[in-house]
Amino acid sequence: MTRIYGYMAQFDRPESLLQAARALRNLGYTRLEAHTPYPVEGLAEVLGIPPSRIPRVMFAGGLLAALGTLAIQYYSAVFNYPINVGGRPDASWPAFIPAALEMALLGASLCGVVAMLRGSGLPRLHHPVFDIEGFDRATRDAHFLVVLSDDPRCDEDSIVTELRALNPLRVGRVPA
Amino acid sequence: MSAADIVGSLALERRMGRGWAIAFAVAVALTVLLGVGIIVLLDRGVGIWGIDVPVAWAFAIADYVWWIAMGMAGTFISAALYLTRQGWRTALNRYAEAMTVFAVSVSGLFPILHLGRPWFFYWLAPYPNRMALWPQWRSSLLWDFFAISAYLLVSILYFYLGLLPDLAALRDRATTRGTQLFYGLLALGWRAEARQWDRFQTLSAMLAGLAVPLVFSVHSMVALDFSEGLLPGWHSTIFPPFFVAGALFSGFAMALVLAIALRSYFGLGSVITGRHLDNLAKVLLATGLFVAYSYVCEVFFAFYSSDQHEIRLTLNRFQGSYAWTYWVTAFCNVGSIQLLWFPRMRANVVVLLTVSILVVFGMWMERFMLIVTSLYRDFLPSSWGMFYPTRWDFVFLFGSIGLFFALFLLFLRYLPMVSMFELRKSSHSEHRRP
Amino acid sequence: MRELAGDTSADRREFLKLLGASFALAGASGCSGPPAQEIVPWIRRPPGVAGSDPQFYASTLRCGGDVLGVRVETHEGRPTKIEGNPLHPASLGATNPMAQAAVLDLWDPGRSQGILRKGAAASWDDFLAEVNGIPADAGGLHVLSGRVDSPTLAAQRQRLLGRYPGSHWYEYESIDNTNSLEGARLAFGAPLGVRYRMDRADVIVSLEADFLGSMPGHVRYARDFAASRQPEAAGRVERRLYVLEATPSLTGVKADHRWAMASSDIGRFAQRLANNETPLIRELQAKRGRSLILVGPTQPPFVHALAHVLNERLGNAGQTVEYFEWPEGGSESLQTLVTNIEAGQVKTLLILDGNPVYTAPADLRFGERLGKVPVTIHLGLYRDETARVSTWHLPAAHALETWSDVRGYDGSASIVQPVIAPLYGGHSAHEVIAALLGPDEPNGLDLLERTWPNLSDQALRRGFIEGSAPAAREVRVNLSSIAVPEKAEGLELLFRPDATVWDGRHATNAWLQELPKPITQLTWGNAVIVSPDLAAQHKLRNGDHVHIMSGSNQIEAPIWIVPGQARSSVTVTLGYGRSVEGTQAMGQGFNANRLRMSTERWVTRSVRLTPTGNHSELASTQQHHVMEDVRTPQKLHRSFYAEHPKGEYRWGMAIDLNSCIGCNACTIACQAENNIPVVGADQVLHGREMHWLRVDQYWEGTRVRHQPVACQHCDHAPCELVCPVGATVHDSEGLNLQVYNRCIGTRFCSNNCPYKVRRFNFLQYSDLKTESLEAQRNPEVTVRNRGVMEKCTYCIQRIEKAHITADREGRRIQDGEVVTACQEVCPTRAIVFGDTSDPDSTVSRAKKSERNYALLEDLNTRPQTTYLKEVPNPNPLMKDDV
Amino acid sequence: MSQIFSRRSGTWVKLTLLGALGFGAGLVAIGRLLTDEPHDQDEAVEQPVPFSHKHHVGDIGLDCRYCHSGVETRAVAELPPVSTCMTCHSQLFTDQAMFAPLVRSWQTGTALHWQRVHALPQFVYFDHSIHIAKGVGCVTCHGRMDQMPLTYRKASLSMAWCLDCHRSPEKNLRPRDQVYSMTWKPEGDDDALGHELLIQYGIDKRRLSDCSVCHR
Repeated sequence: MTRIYGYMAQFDRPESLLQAARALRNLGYTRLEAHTPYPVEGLAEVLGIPPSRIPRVMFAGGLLAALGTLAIQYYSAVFNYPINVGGRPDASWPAFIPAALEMALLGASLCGVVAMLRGSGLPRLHHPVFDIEGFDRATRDAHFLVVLSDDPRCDEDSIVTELRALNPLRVGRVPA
Repeated sequence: MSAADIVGSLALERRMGRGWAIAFAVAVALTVLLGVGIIVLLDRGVGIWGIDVPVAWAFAIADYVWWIAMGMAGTFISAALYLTRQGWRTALNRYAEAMTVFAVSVSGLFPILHLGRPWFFYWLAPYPNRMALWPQWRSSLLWDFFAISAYLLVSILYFYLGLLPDLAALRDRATTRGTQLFYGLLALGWRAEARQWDRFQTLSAMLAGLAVPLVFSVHSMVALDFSEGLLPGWHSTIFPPFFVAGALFSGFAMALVLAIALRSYFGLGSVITGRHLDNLAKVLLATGLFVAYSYVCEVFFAFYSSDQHEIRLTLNRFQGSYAWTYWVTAFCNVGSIQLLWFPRMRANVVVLLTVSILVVFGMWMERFMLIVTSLYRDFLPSSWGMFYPTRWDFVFLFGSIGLFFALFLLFLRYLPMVSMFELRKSSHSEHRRP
Repeated sequence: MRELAGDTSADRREFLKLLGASFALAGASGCSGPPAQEIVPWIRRPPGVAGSDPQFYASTLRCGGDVLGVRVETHEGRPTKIEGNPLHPASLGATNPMAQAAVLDLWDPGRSQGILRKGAAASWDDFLAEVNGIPADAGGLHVLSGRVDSPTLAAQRQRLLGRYPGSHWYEYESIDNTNSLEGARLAFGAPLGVRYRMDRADVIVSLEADFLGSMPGHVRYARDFAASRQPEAAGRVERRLYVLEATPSLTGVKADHRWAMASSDIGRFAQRLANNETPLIRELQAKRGRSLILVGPTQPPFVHALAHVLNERLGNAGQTVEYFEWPEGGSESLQTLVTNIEAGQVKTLLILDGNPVYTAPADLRFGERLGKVPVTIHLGLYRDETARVSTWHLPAAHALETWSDVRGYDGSASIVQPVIAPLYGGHSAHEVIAALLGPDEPNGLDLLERTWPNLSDQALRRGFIEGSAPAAREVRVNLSSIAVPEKAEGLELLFRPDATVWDGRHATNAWLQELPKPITQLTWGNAVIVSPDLAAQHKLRNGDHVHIMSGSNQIEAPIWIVPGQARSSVTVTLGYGRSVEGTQAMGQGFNANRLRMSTERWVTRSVRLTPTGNHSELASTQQHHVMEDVRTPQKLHRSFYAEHPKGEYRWGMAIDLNSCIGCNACTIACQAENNIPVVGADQVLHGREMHWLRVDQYWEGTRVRHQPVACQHCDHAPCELVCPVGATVHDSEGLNLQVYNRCIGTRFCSNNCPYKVRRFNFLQYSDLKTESLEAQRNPEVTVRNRGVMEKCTYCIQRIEKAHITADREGRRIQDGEVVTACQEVCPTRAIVFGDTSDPDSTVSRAKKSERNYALLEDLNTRPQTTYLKEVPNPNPLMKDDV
Repeated sequence: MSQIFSRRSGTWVKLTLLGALGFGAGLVAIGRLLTDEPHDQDEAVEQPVPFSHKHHVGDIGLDCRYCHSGVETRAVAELPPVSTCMTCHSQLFTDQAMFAPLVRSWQTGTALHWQRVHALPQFVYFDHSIHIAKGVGCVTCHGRMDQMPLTYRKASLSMAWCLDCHRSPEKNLRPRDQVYSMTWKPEGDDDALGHELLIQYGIDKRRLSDCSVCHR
């Protein structure tokens, strides 16, 4: 018998998907995943997705970039090769700020993007959910709720009936 | 068929029509011209332009500032409007961001080609080298180098990130293997997961928050390229805000031009509505007034400073050999926009188009005026001189315009010109309303 | 002063075999990586040639009507730079633009490189065969030369006339001192030479005498003149200069009083002066024996005679003016030659180093008359107008390639010593004459020793023969009545030597072509100089074309408006409109000789001037010649920044505007020293000239204030701040450096330089292809390529040389040990350079003067170059118009 | 909907990106190669006559100045004229094949064309005499010439290399009488002697890293 990624139920509207998700959570399911054409408010909380660490990562990245740039400038202009430029001091702090600022913004953004991709498991070109029949509509008007098979509460026989109880459009199993 | 699907099929079926074909042909022709220009430039040197001593900067720098300025509006529109939760942003942000990316890329060409020895441009970057040398950190040109690089990267990321869900959507609707692979690779395997949506939204918010200060800082750096100099007319503390205002001004003008073009050509009246144009026009007026205010400030400061050189320069801008550039600038950037006070004018597409084209042109003229009038007469009368453009100056100006539109037309053809998922979201929430 | 090594040219000729290889690969550039370099050592090192170190040879050059003793710097046998010979009476270590440019003439690849017979290549032996065929007694041999100022050539002339009975020798100079000699003949009955003592003259009245710019001896005169007017000089007496002239000259614009007056009216003024009819005479009488009236060669003989009368009456004769016998006289005139040609007597005409077809007055129609001579032999540096119509053309050897001698303005003789073997197989006039005189006529040094039997090695090193100047003669004026012509109406047309190309002989020299001409600041061409009034009357702008009609002749030419030009005078300069293929002279300017009459060689009365409606842009390096309203407060703000640690020395420069006469010699000296490329007329029109040092001029009434401006080496340099790669930075000795190999060419530094002294290689200006130009360049200075900025470096190569020498010997650099090229060339010693951290150095003392100020001081750039204000000494009782 | 990409597609993408990266690096390397010196460091240079410093300096013990006569007084140390070689080689080994070019040059008076081993770009001005005068040994830059059968370049001659010594010359200073020694080693703490000599020679360290010292 083939390994199972999970069991999906398709809904027509985000509201009904939201209700279904809530119901499953009440039933004690923890490993849920939803696929919707556009973000649905509150869904993340219902599914118990931990809040993102992206902001912290970006702050760290920005700070690091800024300090790094300042360090390079200070080292090169004061220690490594101090040169008299227009009679200005070697450590011309005000002149060092702009580059540092720009690099801070760049660093933050880069870290943010990386964090976002890592946090949302991208890039990943091949994924079981793509095998779901009609999944291509997930980016248009279809709303899918998936109970992952590794959910401790998940049980081969009962899950399908429990999903049916949420009166979705369809119910199906998703091979891994 | 929903608005989103219309946009989607535009990208997928690619029936762009004859108008697009002609425009693209023209754009490509101009791009080729630019290519020829670049080859000749590298072969013979920047001397093919009209620049000289004292006017060692002219067209190329004006072009550069002009383009980077237009590159400001896109990010600003989508970021600022996003932060202020402006619903009408949806219709604009995608093509505006595209405009940004292409404008910045084009502008990036000029500072490099403008060098006497372009092949050494990388000396501006700090990297370990066998000369044991470093960049000179006190030069505003260096700050600008960092600013442009940062801004180009961030705006590309910002643009691409916003595209992800739509790329996935196109992937899912694609019928041929080729398009599936193309969009599939770009979509990175986006599954529209709740988790992905959550991370996606957090990052969008964060980037939007960064983009606004970035826009301001980047164009302030551009302004410092001039105001770090001690030339009368350049050495002025109001340059950064003045330049930022000018950037948004020309940016919004360009956005308006494109909006009107897309709307009428692709029949997107339902997406880019009259309300959008009206709002854009209001912003245009607002930024325009700020620019006008800075013009006044410049003159005021010149006389208030009682600095001989500043006063002479200001009078010279009014009456000197290049006075006409000043008055053309004033007419385009201050005069023409006064029409926008009247709702009826804002509702009139022809008027809007004319005004915004005038502004786009006027802002180029402003940069030319600022650069040349300050240079051609500085301190010692003995070294005063004139600037006369050569045909190559125009080749690079129009060539760059061609390159920009070539890129933009390709974008229209292969990518959704309006954010599809946001359209869906908003249409859904509209359904919910009684 | 560095020793002048004297040795014979034989060793250097030996060396030249190796020349080609040693720099065959020099100057390769671009990103394709350096090529493999070769070292080509000697077979045997010739005596006196000291490897890589530069060597200096004393020689003498004829340039711009003057004769200057020079010191030729050679690197590995290649002459690269010319400096004045400090021991030489006419130069005292200074030079003029033409002397500076001579080294470029030497290496000019456009020089004639082979003997031609009827345009076909021939050999020296062919030529010998030809001249041996000349019958000794037929009297058909005629020689036309320039002014014979070489005792050796004069001696050869005598021998030639002896060997060929009935032969004739003619002299023609387009720009000569015939009028002055004739004036002397009028006054004293003998054609005497005149020399002046500027150092003794308190009051000078110059009647169109440009003794600072173009008169023979002008370099020496300028030195004495400036020295005597030093405001700081001890025991100084009030000096004053009055100038009357039609067209502004360097002397005129420097005068305390300058009166613009038609050239043909000056004679009558001289007469009124002689008749005590002008207030001026009182001041002259007050300064009895210490005043001086001098007259330019462009004035007719009677004016010279009147001046002699006045000078004698004022007791100046023997004091401020001396008369002496000119030994080398005795040739016939060009007119005589023409009559002889018409008479069909001339069978063979030998033209020695001249270009009469171009320079001869129009009415002589010399070109076509030459056709009537069966055999014409032309000796010249170029295949010029004359060469092309001659049967024979022999490439001449350059002055730096020949042995000869020459008399200076004061009659003293100096040695012309070769510093390199003839590059293009040229021959000197002496050698050609020797060929005619037969085998027993010596050549080279032997020939000289025949003229100067006990010529010492010392004299060779010194470069001139002491005590060879003719003694001043006691003379008394015996003057019958003088016929003063009536005042003529209408416009007069004046012919003047060009400030840079002279009578056209320097027109092939790119440096001189691109050197801005004083007063007009024009390059690469000449123009019709008109007064603002005349221009206004005809509604003419600079560059508008006019027809000038004189008798039946007419030319079309662009005009240039010059303040201080006499209203009824129109001036054209000679030397342009040349046609010498493959040289810089081609197609520049117009030929003024086409209007010149043998009877009126300096001024033509009643010419007509009519606008043609055409226009052409003239390449002037300065558009604005007035200070406008630029009056900035001269105050220094306190600096926010801590002083940077100072090095052992602190280099600085002071330029005395009181001494500067605006001759532009510094500009071209800098060009020669620092391998500065020429860019050509169209690039100059674009404002892209490369001169590191320019001489600005601002008109004040009819006078000009000169201001040499090069990099000011600011302590707080605006250029340095804005360079993103640190290509222009400071060194610990206060120099503002330009590191070419680091420059990427943003040009922000140029924009940000308030003095606009930075120059950018917009295109590939340095000629890396022509090998001979490669050989001319100063090996101590980097050759800049396309895309990099450059500027004055205070001749850092000379500073470094001194530094290394001093450091090697473990001592400090002495004051005056470092001499910049501009300082060395300056005839008036207006430029001083040195260590400003040493309070006793010359430059520090100069900067202590209360005349000292910094340019645009209020910008707080803190320049190391400062200026000493000019203080003219106008007569309170005089107005500026007669 | 079926999978567009196989399970392994991720790997393929990674490989492609890696390849692109490698390609870029390759281009840079090629560019670097193009702008490189004609002769590599530590690579013996082909000469018209296979001159051996090892033999002349190491075995015979000739002084450097015997041939390089300019080194104490001039910028360039100079190659000797052929006549110098002939002081010995008019007698010694004249018959050997490898001397043919030398003998020919001497007889016919045609110059020998040696390949430059230490080539500097035209914008760099190096002066031997000052380095000798300030006690920088030959070995410091040229290496053990007495052990070089064929001459090659020991130093990279990169600006960084020059600066390394110009910033702290004391590391490479020696007593004047030891400048030409191939074997001299400072006994004990070398820096101490270096600083001592620095003062003794009156070296102004401030200006040693000024651009103007080498570039004009």
